[in-house]
Amino acid sequence: MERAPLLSVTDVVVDFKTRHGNARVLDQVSLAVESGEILGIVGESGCGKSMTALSIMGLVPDPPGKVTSGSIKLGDRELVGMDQEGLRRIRGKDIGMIFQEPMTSLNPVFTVGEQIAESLRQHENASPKAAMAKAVDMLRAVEIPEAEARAKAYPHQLSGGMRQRVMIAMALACGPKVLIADEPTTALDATVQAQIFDLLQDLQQETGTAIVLITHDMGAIAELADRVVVMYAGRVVESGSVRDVLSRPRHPYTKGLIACVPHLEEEPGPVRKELLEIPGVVPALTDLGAGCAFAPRCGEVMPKCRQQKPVLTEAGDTQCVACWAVHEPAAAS
Amino acid sequence: MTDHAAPALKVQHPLTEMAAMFFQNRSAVAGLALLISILLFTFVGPYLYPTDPFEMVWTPLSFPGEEGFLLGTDYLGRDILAAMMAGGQVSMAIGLAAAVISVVIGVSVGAFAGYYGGVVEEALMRFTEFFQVLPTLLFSMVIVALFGASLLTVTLAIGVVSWTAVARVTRSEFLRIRELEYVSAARSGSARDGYLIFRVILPNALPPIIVQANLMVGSAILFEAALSFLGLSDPNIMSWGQVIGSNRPYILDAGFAVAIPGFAIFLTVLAISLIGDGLNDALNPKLRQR
Amino acid sequence: MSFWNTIAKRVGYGLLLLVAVLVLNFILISIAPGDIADTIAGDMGGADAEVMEEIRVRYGLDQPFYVQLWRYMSRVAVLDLGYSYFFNTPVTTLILEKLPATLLLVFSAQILAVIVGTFLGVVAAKKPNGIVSLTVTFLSLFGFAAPVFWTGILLIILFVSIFPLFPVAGMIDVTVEGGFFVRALDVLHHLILPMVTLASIFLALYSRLARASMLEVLGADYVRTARAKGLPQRTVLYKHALRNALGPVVTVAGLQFSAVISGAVVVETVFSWPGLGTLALQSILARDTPTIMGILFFSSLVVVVFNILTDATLRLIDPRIKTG
Amino acid sequence: MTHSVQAAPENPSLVVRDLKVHFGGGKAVFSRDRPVVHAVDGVSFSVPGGRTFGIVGESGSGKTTTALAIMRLVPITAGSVTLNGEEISAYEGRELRQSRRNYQIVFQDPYSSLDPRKRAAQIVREPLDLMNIGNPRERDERVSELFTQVGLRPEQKALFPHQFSGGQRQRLGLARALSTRPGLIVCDEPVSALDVAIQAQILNLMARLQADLGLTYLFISHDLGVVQHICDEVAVMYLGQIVEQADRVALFSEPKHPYTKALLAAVPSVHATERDRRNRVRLAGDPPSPINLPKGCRFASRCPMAEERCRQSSPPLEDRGGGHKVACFLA
Repeated sequence: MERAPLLSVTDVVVDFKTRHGNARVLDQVSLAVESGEILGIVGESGCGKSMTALSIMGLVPDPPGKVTSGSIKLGDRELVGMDQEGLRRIRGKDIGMIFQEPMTSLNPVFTVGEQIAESLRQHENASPKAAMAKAVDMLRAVEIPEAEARAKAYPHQLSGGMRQRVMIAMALACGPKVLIADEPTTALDATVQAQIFDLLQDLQQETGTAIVLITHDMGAIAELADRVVVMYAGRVVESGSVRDVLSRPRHPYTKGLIACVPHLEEEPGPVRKELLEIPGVVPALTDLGAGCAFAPRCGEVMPKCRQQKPVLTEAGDTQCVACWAVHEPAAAS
Repeated sequence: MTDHAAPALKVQHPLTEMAAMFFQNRSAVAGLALLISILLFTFVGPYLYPTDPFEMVWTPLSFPGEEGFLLGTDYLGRDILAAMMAGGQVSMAIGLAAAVISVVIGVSVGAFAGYYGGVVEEALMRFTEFFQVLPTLLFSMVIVALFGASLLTVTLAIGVVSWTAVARVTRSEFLRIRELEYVSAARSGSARDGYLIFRVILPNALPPIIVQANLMVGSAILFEAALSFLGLSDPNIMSWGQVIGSNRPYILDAGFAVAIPGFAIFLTVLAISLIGDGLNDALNPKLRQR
Repeated sequence: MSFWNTIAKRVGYGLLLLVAVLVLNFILISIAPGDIADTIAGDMGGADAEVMEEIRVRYGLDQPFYVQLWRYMSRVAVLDLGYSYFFNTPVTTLILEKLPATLLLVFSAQILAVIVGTFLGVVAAKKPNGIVSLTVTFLSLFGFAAPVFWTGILLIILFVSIFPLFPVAGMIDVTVEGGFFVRALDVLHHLILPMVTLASIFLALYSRLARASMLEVLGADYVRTARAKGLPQRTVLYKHALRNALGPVVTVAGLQFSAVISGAVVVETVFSWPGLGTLALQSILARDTPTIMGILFFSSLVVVVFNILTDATLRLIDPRIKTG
Repeated sequence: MTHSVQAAPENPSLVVRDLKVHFGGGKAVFSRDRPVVHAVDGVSFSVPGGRTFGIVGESGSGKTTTALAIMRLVPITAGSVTLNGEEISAYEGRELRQSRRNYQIVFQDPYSSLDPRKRAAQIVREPLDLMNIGNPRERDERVSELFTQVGLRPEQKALFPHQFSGGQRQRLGLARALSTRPGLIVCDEPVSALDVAIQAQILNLMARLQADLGLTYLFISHDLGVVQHICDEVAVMYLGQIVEQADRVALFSEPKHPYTKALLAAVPSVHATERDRRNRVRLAGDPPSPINLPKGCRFASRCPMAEERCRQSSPPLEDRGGGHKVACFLA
């Protein structure tokens, strides 16, 4: 390892108390974000990808949730166990975040200009006037037409795409080192999604802000991310460069995730193929057994998979995989 | 094709689940126990303690405990304990009947407004707003004053002025549920309006209506008490409010004659609202999923 | 649609509601057993049929229903609500004399309940399982279950026999002399107990509502956004959350005005507060129909006015509300 | 296993002619006159029996309203819908209710589309009870048969919807739709709310059912990948109108309308890691509202190629050979 990454998450465990017992929503999650890169986190609903983001932000709802163990470092500052005041200074200043639902993520009773300016007043001690001027600049930066006028608009007067641009402007206002984008386009139409992706990529190139892109869409990962982390049932099952993971997925779950989606082809054949299925459903996080959480749905399952959790281990230049079938193929026979 | 993660095959009716939730709630169970005790006191009590509540039995306004009169006597020397039993029957009967009236009116108005929308909704909601503008107690005082203070007019007067809250709740539930896809699914399964209103939407709209109806019983009891307190009830019928109203001039000498029936009302309504809170939690799907 | 346009529309609509109240008044009088002639005859100690007929002609009772209704409405349009034989005064004069006392009581109790209730609700929502939260829950149960006259009477017993701090009856002390300020203080002194009694019911309702509304808002996405921006807890709570949580409280408070007036009738009776409620009870016991109907009309008018004010407040709180 | 596309029968099963659905309008007594929303504005197409016809579009395109209008779940303003020669858009009351056995719908949201107070078997049986099809014993048998067909276990019949997972609920929705043996199933985004792994299960099930039962599907979706996978013919809608329609091979390999091109280009693809994203057609802005429609081509305001005539008059949907229809002056 040449130098410490910008943001590193190491062996983070998050537990939630539920009526049905303890749910381990994150289990030994580790990942690193280098400055200037786009890291994708992909998985189905409930796999823990959003919870990873919240734990980085120090926003895991407590109670019922709790970061049980592990370490999250921004540069050399340890975020796990940091007091609320310290975390507050980092949130919005060093780490910005945008969310899935632009419709509900903006406060309906304040103008969008005010909501952006507020951050600047908070973190940079800007005067109200200077903050508002910077807010209008930010609206321009995210390519909102008539920024002056739009700054005075309330969220309900803007379209979904515009609101997501406002969220981006807000998150980037204080020049954060990392931007976490949690399913930023899931609620938007395809053409608007493309606009937002272009915008994120442009801004990333201009400012050098690292982006953590959380999504369920492998296509989005392919188009935007440099590296990808695949999560299943609260654990990282595979990680590596996007090119390697997409062209040579090693974990059976990653393979399934890529193959079960009907990808848009430019030259579709005249024959309709049957899609590959991952049988069954995601297990409840309250009763994960001792073995690999994917074992009940896995086509390559071995006896060992049901007894012991596989550890994330290097498998190729950039790839790491947590799968016994990859690390100990001999055991299969 | 098989499904590996089959859910537990325990067939639990939603109602059973709700009952379980309700009985896990300690304050709700306490409320239920309290209400049952009060019902036993008022309806079974008179058989164990057969004293005529209208008969003068001892010196007026004697303190509780004197001469074996556990709760003392009122300004006419009548036994307050007997009055509490007899009065409770009337208070609760009026409360229940008035609540039924207001729920029937409120659910009908709200359901039709919410289901049909458009002009029907507009007309019904204007009608509801009209009743919201009339100060409820004043309006029922007027009705009682004009048509006489019989048990029937008092009950009707309370029922007729208090249905608007039920109508609002019912309408907003109908507006929400009628947009859900299972209603469209039933319609494309060739259901008629009546089936959709009564068999599809109403059962799903019931939880908040039940909670509201439960509160209606409590507020109807309070309402009757207020009318009686003001002297607008049938003097020949004993009710808790009536005991308070008739003893009011003597509060400074014999506060107990007012405090005791007031406390009875308080306990009853408290029991009802504890049950209401429990029902609310048990019927609220958001809480149940946790 | 602009703010003022909408308000103007609400006012127009309020007038329509008041006309409807008048029609209802009139219908009630018409279908109730007995008429003015009977009442007057009763006051005179009985009259023969001829005199009764004369009275009926004099008061237009022999006219068809719609003519009577029209006459009634056109008189009300110039604020002529008839003449009270019981008080020997025009009804409008009678009501206007008593109205300020009731308005003072209703408005101060409502304001007290909304402010204290919201405050308690917010504090309770900060710690949903804390001691304040428990108190709010307890208060709201007590406030709903305790009959308002019982609360009032308990307070009277308390303040007469144990802590004689506040006067328990009336609105002014005739022995107090002095300028406007001194007399105003005297009224406030008298106001405290009735106001607190009346506010107690609604305080319970609003604190519970504010707590629930705050808890819901605190789970909203935009509150998460505010936290993600690194705003301090108090900004998140009192700026982002409270402003949104106020909406439901103000809405319900607006709907409660007719209930507050109803409560005021009882409270005025308990504390001998010289307002519309006391007047209403007197006129009902005396079967003074013109006064009763006048009070019903005026109190509806007050509710309509307060509803419009509530509507305006809501619009200022939440920019999303466009049309009624 | 693969399903080859079946040969189209002679007669089209579903024929939609100049369908219009306008909402709002009219006068409200105390509030302002509501503006007219042109949700669906002159849509025509036909679907051969046993085939799948897809409609794609973004929010506000009118694709779902088209589906609901065909299902007679929203009032039709103008136009006709004919199913196997019966003009179902002309039916009312009893006739309409009886005709419903021939066309059924599967909804998007597996949570709100099942009545939470009814048991699974009751939900599937409901259309049979309401339309009085068969005697009670036959209905029970039919329910058992349907459970097997959609891959649910018989002992699950007594469960309530909340006891099923999202994918299983969608299977229940399919069973309900199939209960009256309809020829046409309207599928309104049936897999959009499901996780990708479950999507594949449901799509495969739908394909199998179509092959076994000869069903005709009208498939509504915003997901071009899914549409390409399952549909034989596809129409692209924009602001209430069809802008392009062709068989699946032609539409995806040779899109002609600028909107279709932009829509295809907007989909992020795993196959395009090296593709230069900058050279693709990008649309600016959001679709205009269906309330104040422009007088010319509805797409003109966002179209990178728009000319003066596009803003003046509206291009008709014309056949450009081989059934490939486009509504554009410039294509």
